[in-house]
Amino acid sequence: MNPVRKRRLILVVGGLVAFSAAIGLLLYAISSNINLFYSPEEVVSGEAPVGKNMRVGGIVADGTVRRDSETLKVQFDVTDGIGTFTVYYSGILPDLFREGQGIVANGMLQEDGTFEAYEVLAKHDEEYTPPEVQHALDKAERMKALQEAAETAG
Amino acid sequence: MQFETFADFIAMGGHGPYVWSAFISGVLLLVANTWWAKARYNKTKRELKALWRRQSMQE
Amino acid sequence: MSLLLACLRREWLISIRRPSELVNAWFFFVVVVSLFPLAIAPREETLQSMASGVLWVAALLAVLLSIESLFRDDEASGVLEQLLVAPQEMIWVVLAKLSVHWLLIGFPLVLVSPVLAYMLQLPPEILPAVAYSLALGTPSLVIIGAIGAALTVGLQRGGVLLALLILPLYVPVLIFGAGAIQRAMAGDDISGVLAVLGAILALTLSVGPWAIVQGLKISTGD
Amino acid sequence: MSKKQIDKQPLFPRHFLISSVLGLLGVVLAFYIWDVPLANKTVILVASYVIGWCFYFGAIHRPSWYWRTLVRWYHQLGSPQHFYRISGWWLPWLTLIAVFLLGVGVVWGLAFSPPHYEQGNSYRIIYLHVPAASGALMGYMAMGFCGVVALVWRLKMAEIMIKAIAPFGAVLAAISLFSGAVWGKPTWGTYWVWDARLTSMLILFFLYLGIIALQNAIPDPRQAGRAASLLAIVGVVNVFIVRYSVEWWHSLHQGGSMSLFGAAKSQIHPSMLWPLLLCMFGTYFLFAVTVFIRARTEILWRERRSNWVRREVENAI
Repeated sequence: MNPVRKRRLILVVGGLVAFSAAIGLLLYAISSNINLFYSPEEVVSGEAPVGKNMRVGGIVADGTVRRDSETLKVQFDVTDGIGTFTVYYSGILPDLFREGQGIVANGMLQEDGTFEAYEVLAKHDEEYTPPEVQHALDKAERMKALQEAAETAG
Repeated sequence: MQFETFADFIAMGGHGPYVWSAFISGVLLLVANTWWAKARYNKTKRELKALWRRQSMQE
Repeated sequence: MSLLLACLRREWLISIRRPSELVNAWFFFVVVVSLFPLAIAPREETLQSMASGVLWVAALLAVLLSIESLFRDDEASGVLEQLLVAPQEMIWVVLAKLSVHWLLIGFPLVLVSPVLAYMLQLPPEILPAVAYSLALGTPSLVIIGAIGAALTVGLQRGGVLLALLILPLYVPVLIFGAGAIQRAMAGDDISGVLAVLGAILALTLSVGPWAIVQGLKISTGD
Repeated sequence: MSKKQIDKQPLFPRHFLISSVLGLLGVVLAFYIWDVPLANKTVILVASYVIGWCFYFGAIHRPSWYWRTLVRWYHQLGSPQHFYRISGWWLPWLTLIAVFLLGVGVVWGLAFSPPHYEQGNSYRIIYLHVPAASGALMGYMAMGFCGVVALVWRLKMAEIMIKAIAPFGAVLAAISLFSGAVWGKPTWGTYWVWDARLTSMLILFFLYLGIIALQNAIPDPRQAGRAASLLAIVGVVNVFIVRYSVEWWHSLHQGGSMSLFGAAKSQIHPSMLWPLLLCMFGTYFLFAVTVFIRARTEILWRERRSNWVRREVENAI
């Protein structure tokens, strides 16, 4: 092989090696859970580490929001239908925060399985619906839930 | 029409300042940009004509 | 291989003949980092919380300032056009330039960074993480910056333009570089972030030299 | 290939059948892993499969026609004179459509579409914000595409296009940033979050500025065009990386992904979707209008020494 071609071959092979190395490293990074986000299921099952800054997300369970009348302290349960855990937070909640709303909380998991949040963000959902429609949807969902409850009871 | 009166329309249920500042600045930018492009086009044409006139006078 | 070695030798000799430019870049890094504790209240927690950002932004600016001269002299003396006659060979020249530049500018920053990190009150066990993140990140900074330097090589007052072109492209490296230090401070495993930095480096290595040669060809009016 | 040989070719050669089956498998796979609403992906995937099938079938049996058409398009696309003539004819109609769509869309969105069930009336900013953001993104992608074409085939028109797209792209990015900030205040409670989308849009804005600055700094138009092409390509890669890097980085300390559970179940009620679609298409048409005007300006200036430009300008009075 003449030297020019040989050098060109080295270049092409080198480029390909570097490119595949990039992909391999990325795959490794993804597998090592660079994104410290945990769902309630993972929190309850003990997959989430205790005492480290992390992010959890889920739905605020109905009827669990309790506010302290004196201070800004608030507690509520976050659920994904499988696991549920309690979040403690002290501060002003976003306007869109309510029961049944998806939230993302930053904070630390405590020894007793509760979550101490320093920041709570309401999930800005991508559903754009006018009030009447949302009302109807909610009603339909409630009817369905009642029906299911009746069926299981009966 | 979602609004009863014109004042309601301007107020936007308390969100008026946000909605209107966004829309007015946005539409102004869009119009200004298009107008500016068109002005550049006309100016280029004028410049070309002046260029050719100068050239023909030199000849 | 003898070609690459010859190029490396040439770049090395040219660079160390003018030590003032190298020393300027090193001092820039050290001075900028040590200005920050003077500008803010030098409390331990304040310094710690901003150390990652300060170190990385200073390193980024030091590389950016030094990279402007990467092709300047070769272009002024006409060597660049001679080299570009054979573009396949040019890529080796570029690789040699990048390696020498990193060795003389980037690597000293890596070496001195633990000292500066210590001055910013970072705990000693974090210092290796600082050095690792800079060691993996600065080569990418050099390669990406060289693309901008190649595009602006023939221009007067290319410095500000270079910053405008290149700084947005530096954002990913900055994010993960500073992120590695922050994670190390939170006591987490940083291998994932370092892997991403390595991936960015591999990607810039595989595509960057080609883009640099293209940029040089464009700037010299081929 | 002689006429006889073509006749001998079976209607569905083996490679065609194999590719059809492979394509079908690809469609099925995409159907399972693509995270968009069912109706959308059904339409898109089936349509693209059928179109691809037709193209392939045609390419087997009438290869020369495809080739001739492609060559013709290539020459027409690459010819500034041709573009100038065609765009001159299209421009008034495009302007009309853009003004109509934007006018109807904006009035509908502001006055007639219902308020949002949670955000009230502040959500109306969406009719400005989303079209601007998507226009800025699409403009950048188009610039990257033109950059590849300009560097590989050295088409003059591709360079002109990059120069024509950049200013309006920057304006759209600025609009989406500003309107997004104003929208963020009543909904999130803050003007600015270092969220993945916001940050990548900011970087996009900077990249647009960089491309404009680079073009203005280089005196020679061809050289400027090619330099901008290279920068546009590098920038496209960068935008993707920034998008994902911010998403990852942000999970490390603060911030919140606003579309965490989004994608698959995102839905907009028809009473809001229609004005939004009108505004989006209106913006795209306006984009085309400004790109055409700027490209025509650039063509006139670059080709000022040619006869056709002289005829065109002198006769236009």
